[in-house]
Amino acid sequence: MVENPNNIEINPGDFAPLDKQAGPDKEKIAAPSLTFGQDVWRRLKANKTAFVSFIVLLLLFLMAFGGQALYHHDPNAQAPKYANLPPKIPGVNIHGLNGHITQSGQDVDAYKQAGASSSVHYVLGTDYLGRDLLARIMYGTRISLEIALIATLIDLTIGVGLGILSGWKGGRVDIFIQRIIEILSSIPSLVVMVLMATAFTKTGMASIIAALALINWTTMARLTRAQTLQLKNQDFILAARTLGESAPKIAWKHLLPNLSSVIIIQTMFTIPNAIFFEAFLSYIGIGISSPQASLGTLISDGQKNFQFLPYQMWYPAAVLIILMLAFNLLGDGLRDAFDPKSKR
Amino acid sequence: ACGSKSSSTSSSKQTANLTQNAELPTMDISKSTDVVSSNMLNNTNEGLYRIGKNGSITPGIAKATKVSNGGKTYTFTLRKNAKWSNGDKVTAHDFVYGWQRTVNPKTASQYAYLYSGIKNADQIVNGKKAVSTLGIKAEGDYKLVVTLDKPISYFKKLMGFVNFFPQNEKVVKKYGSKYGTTSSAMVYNGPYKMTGWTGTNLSWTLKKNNDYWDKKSVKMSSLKFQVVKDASTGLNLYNSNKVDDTILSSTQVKNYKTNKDYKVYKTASTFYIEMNRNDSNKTLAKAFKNKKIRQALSLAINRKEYVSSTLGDGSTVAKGYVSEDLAKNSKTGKDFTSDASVPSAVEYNQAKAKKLFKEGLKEIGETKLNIKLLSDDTDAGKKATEYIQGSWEKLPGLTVTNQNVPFKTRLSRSESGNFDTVISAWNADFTDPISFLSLFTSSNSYNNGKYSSSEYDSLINKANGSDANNTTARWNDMVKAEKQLMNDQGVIPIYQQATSHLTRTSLKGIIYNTAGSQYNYKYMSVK
Amino acid sequence: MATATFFLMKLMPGTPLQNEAKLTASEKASILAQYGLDKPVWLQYITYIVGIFHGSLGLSFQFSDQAVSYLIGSRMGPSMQLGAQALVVGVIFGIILGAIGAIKKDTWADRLATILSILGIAVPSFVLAILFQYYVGLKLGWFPVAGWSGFAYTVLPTLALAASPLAETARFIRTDMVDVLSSDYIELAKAKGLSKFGIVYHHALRNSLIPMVTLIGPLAAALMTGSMVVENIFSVPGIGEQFVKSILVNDYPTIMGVTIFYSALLCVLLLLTDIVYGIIDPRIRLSGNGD
Amino acid sequence: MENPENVIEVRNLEINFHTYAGEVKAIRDVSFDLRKGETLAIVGESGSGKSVTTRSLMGLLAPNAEIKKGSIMFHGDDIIKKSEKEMQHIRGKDIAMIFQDPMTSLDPTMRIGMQIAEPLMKHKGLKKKEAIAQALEMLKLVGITNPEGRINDYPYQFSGGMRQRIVIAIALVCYPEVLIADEPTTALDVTIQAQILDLMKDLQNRIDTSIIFITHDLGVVAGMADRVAVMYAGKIVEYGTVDEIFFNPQHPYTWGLLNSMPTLDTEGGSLSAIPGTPPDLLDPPVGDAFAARSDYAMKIDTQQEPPFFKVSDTHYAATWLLHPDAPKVTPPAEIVRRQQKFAAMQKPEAPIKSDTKE
Amino acid sequence: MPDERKKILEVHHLKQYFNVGKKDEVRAVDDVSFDIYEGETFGLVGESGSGKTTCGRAIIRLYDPTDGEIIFNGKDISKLKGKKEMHEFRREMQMIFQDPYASLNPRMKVKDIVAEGIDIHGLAKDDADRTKQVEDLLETVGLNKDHSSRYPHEFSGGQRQRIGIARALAVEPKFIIADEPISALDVSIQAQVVNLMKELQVKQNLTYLFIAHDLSMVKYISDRIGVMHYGKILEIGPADEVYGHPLHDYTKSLISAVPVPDPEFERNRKQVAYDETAEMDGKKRRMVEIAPGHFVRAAEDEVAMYTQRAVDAGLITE
Ligand SMILES: Nc1ncnc2c1ncn2[C@@H]1O[C@H](COP(=O)(O)OP(=O)(O)OP(=O)(O)O)[C@@H](O)[C@H]1O
Ligand SMILES: Nc1ncnc2c1ncn2[C@@H]1O[C@H](COP(=O)(O)OP(=O)(O)OP(=O)(O)O)[C@@H](O)[C@H]1O
Ligand SMILES: [Mg+2]
Ligand SMILES: [Mg+2]
Repeated sequence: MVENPNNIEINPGDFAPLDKQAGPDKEKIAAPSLTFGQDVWRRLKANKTAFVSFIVLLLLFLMAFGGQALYHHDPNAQAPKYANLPPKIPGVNIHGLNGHITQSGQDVDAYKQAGASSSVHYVLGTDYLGRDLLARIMYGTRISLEIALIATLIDLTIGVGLGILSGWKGGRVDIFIQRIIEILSSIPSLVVMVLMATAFTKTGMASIIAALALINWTTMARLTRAQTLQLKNQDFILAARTLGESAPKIAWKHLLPNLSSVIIIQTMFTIPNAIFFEAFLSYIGIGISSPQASLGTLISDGQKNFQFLPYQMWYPAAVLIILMLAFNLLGDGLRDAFDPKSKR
Repeated sequence: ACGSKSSSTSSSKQTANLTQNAELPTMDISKSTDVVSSNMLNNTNEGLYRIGKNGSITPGIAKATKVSNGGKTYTFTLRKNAKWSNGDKVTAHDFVYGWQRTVNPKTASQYAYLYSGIKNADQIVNGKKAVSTLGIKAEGDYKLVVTLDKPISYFKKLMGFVNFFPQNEKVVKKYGSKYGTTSSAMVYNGPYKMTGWTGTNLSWTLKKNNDYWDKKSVKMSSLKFQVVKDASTGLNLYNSNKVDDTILSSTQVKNYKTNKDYKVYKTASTFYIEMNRNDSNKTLAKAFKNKKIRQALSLAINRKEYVSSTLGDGSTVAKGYVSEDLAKNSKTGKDFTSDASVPSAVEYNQAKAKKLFKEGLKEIGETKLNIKLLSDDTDAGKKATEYIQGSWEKLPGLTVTNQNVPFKTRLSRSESGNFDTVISAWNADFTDPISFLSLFTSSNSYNNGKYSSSEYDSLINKANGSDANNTTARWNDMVKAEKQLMNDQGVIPIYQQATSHLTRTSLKGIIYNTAGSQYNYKYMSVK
Repeated sequence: MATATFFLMKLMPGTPLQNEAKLTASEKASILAQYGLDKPVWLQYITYIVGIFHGSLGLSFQFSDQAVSYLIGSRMGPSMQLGAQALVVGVIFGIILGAIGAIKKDTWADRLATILSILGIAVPSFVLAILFQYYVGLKLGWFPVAGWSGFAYTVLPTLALAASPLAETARFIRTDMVDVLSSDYIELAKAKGLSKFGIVYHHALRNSLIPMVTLIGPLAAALMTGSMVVENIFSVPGIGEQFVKSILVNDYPTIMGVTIFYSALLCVLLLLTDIVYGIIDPRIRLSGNGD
Repeated sequence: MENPENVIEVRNLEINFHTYAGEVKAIRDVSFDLRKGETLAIVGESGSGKSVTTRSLMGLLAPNAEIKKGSIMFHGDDIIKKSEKEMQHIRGKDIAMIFQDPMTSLDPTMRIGMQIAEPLMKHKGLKKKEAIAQALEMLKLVGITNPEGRINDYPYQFSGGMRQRIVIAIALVCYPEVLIADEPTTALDVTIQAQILDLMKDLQNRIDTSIIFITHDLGVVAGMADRVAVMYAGKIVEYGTVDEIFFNPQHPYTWGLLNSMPTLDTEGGSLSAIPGTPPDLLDPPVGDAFAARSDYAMKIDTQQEPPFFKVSDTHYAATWLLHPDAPKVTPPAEIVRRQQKFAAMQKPEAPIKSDTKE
Repeated sequence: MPDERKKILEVHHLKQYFNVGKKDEVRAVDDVSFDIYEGETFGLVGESGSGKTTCGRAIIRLYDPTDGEIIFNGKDISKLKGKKEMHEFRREMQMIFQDPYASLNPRMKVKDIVAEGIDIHGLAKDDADRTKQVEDLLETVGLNKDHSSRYPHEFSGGQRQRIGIARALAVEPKFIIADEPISALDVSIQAQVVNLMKELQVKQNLTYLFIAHDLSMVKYISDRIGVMHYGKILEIGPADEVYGHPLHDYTKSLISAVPVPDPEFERNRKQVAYDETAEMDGKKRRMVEIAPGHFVRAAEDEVAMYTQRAVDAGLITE
């Protein structure tokens, strides 16, 4: 607290009135201009777990959809002679990766046993028909992801559409849609899925996707409805209405962009959910049919031999678990990143 | 870790823990269709005979049997000391009642067709005649007369089949629709009686039946059963000494093949491929009528490799269409399959296959074939289609599409001829080759591929008719028929099913047969 | 609901014939008549719906002469016990894990709790069950490998089942509690000088736990899913295990019955949680309808 | 303690927040005292640092806050140096706080009796029963009608005004020496606001606490405060007794504030706004932070931070306008009017010329 | 005197109920009548929940009124038919919102927010024209064109409120409903917005319905004031009269509670209590013109009392 500021050096002219034009801008905004997307991206990058998950997912997608370009092995090529060979990576001599396996309590060289020449090696081993497990895992991941993505896309469309409709229209439309959702969600989702999958005489991607989509949209619809109800009375929506904007336009220009965070976050949870359910269906025997493979069928095939050929379950299971972890963690991260409360 | 707690292997106790891989759906003799219920019924009840080792006929309720009227009349004298577990005596009336109940259309027994050949049975099943007209009569309490429409050479064997067991009318009436739905709503006249089955649960016990006429032969005091559907669970249970027997899956087999507990139980069940000669796809119909193509398809399959590396559950390469260990030549003691062997029909020779396929294609004027391979969506079905697809596609000009559908869809599609090729399986109901062979007569409704050979038809006719009472001639008829079918490559046999078990070596005296009532625990003991 | 199931089932290639491969057409017909399957579909439907109101769900195809309602009744016990145990274990540990995550937000403890809880969702229950059975049951020999005769037998299946409710609860509690912890009344509680524990115990936990009640329904539904494989693997005579089997053998009266049973159960649970929620949340207890 | 009258002495407080965009210099060298029994009002624009200042007294800063410098002496102890445990003993007992929004500051799931009793149980070690009994007394004191009947009610059963009374009851239940009220009436209607303010004054008289009252409503300040501190951009720019601030303001920002509020007598057209927006504290301007918006800005304002110039023993202002070399300026008309009134009020004593310094 | 001017808006017996027929029926606006003259500012004050917002929204047809007439420019807009009429009406009447944070779509750029009305009503010839109009509008409200490509969250409250005003102005309305446009703003910023609104009123000949609960500001900006309580208007009159000589007890109480930035005044302030049960005695009440242009909601037997008050206050001479 300076009572007598004599120690401050004053220069002549200091007390001249300030030229307003040259002076500091009084409407200046100091922070850099960030779009919403940039802002989210920045906060996502700051969240290490979520960011790592994002990278992991990126890699998994690359592996699933582009892996074949690097690893030219037909996932369906059989070599029954080489059935159930454990992983063997040339030059690595760790049990589990050197082609050795414990059989009847003894460590044996499975490759030698199968009469494979020294040039034969499968990085992740083979399955019961001697198919390359790595190729199959890449292929299975792709199928799993395709199923999940398509199903999610469908329930995104249905869920968001009906959610907005329900929330925006209110009244009877709302009640009707809510009833449908209630009924659908009062049946355990797996049961519906099982019913759907069995009702289609031929099990396959289409029926699984249909079953997944039928079930999952309710969550999405509920979330978008709740959010729409909130947004509907927000001043900026009212403003658009007073300007004479039509309902579909409002939905498109105002609701959707503001719903996007909810939708994206929910998608991050729907996708792994779909993958998981697909795996589940495959496990109980009504999943994808051969020779197509999904992570679920691979795990379910693998678990039968878990005690003796643990790698057959571990590797696809690991991919599944990593996928699920990554999606969930990314979802969590995005939720934080989108959350206005966690601003800054 | 649990070794010390082992409850079963101690010899003093005479108990064992066994597993089944499916639920017990019923204890109703008329309604039993599956392996589990037939095993349980076979050990808790008894018919006129009991099937012993190697399908032999051992004494049951019948003390003496007289065959007359050219093999069309059987007169059974029943033992007087046979009792039901509720104290009632087992009488001829129980047989009459039981049989009539089974053929009665109201009962809707799914095995009533086995009665075919017994007088009026077919008409009764189809509701055309009264139940009372069935060719079975009780003459007093201990004499039973059965009349047949035509001689049935394997009739005595049938009598060991559970659907021909007697039923206690009093008990059936007492429980009404609940009869046979729990262990207590049932009465037993066999070596054991069942307790602890609620009708839907997954475990129960067979206890020694003290009312059994031959109870002195029964050593075991109790057999505990537990349903374990998952093979790994079963193995874990076995390894933790909780059970004394478990069914192994293929990888498990690989690891336990050398174990002293390892046992293979063959089943009279053959897996084979049928080719649709009436295919709606005319090209394929033509192709399947071409013997070279059929042979090529057969030769292209490396059955040995499939059975050992892919399937690996103890199943064996099919020797032919009729399964091994089903029937033996009564003179030479040789198996039917070796008498009727046609090695070329089940051999693997890729070069020859390619050559024949090429020739065959040329003969029908095609260069390419696109075949759909149908099977069910079970594990075995999937493995088989995947493997065969792989093998067949090595034939130049052949592409294969797999179709794995639910079991019942597969059945209806094969029946309606809606397939190109289908992997089928047939289980014998009783231990006689005819159980297999009658399938491929031209008129048989299960001849899905429409194999048609007048020679084959007449051989089967002879075996069922004129040669029915002549064991040797009948045998030769059947051998010839099998050879005919195989030489024509009418179907492509792949493998004979078997199940691999781990069974404690201390369990002795379990009698196993490949068909019919497979397990007989009457003489079982723990050492 | 029943309607939807019924017609879906009609699309399935299911008949009660176990031995279909060996029956002639007329034999089949007479057996189908036994099950009333010879009648037109609409008549079957009416019969079925009328039956439901009389508590009858028809006869099982797989178990001859066994009423589906009896089947469900006798299989209910183990499933309920497992479900309840798993729910209790899952919810309690989930709450602990979630609370730790929220309180220690953005620390290693939080991350660990998060990863653990997501693992509960990420690892399929069948994988978990197999691992438990093999390692804990067989290798360590701590608990019976499979079967159903006494409490010890319930431990492993309960744990395998509990993973998913644990995970869901933990995530729910964490998110909710983070919200609660940043609310004004927690600020006020801090300003009162309450200790961290006091704040969490007296204010945060209660406010997070109340909405937790609404999660019970979905959790129970998830448990039903899990029970199907877990019961199968551990040979537990429960409904879930039976359901899977029924699907595989196309026993559609049972499939329908179990579906209806599950749905009814879920409805009852949802209703119950609604009521309980009304009772324990003071905000809606008296006003009748919350805002 | 420089002055035994002072309950709290804040010296040279500097607080920064770490954010993605950099350091937010929220509090920049703030010093003030709180005397026993007085009400100190802190006014200022949104974001000027009022809340941060007071929260630092409670030791309740956000985790990303960093106290760069300074001390907060409470009875001779530096609060900044206290551990969390020690702070817990001070909070609610010696220093209590009321928050802005009565609708959300009560735990919705706890009976209000218990919420009031909590601090008693914590700080006075009372049994639940005794604490509830005292809580009941407190409820009476804050003017809840039928307190016996309402002590077991939940917050949602009360109106906003009632809730704020309950919040006040919670704050005062331990008879704290210092009560910090962060905009306690902003969310309330004027009529309710008047009631709450009366209540606070009344209670202050009875239990003799010092109050730090935060608001940006100058009307409320006029009614409540003994002394006023005006904050701008993380600094106190002027402080003095309530009369000095309202009738003899010296800082152009204070002028602007007073000038932009219509009063009963304001005639149409004479309302004048402060142009522009407050500076971003991420990058506080050099010199006088208000310069950019001030009509009286001088060159030095953009170069050097103005020190505090003494106006009277109780009145200081940080503006170069008070420098002896600075040109004399005429404040806006409204301010001139106020200053005239002030002069009239000071008549009996020797008039103090506002623009002189010692 | 006032009758010579043109009435731009007449509200007759407006009723706006929510959840009609249900247990939780809310009579947010219950039989409200008032007129607004062209070019004036009509202030609506009242405590929270008294129905001010609802009244404003019913007038701009965000709600469908339960009952009553709203005549705008001679047309009963509560009975507007067809898209076209509605579209036209939407240009003439606009709204400024209370919460500067909620009233701008956070996912849109400022230029698109401002141009929304231009786009809807097709007011721009081409893109360049649109840009120019937006920049002009921004300048009108004291922002510069650099701001047009930023997002709302980057602005301070006052700036956002000015963007909201620019948006409303874009369609060149005649009538603007301002629902507490300043109550979320800082005191110093409030003045900016109020000044801007006054300035625009003169320049563009706007009429305002100005809703607020801050009485001093309402008095400052309004020509006439209506005082609302429990969905009803209790008193209407010229701003100075209502403020200086309130006739209704509620108005008196309200005004006595307003804090004034004058310590001396505050020290002597006496708050007048209001007994709201007096309103609920079930008597039939209507708006009675006690003094010229000064209405009070009164029962027949209360008219004399109010007239006496007016006489005492010197509003009329007996
Ligand atoms: N946790 C935080 N992280 C970053 N910046 C913060 C944080 N808390 C406060 N600030 C910043 O510190 C400055 C002062 O905030 P403070 O809350 O004290 O303002 P205030 O005067 O109380 O405003 P109001 O009147 O709006 O309550 C603001 O610029 C604000 O953005
Ligand atoms: N959509 C609605 N449904 C039901 N009730 C409503 C609705 N909108 C408003 N209300 C109720 O109508 C009454 C009047 O509300 P309104 O928002 O008009 O008050 P206000 O005077 O604007 O208050 P404030 O000053 O708080 O903005 C309130 O009791 C409110 O709860
Ligand atoms: Mg603040
Ligand atoms: Mg309002």
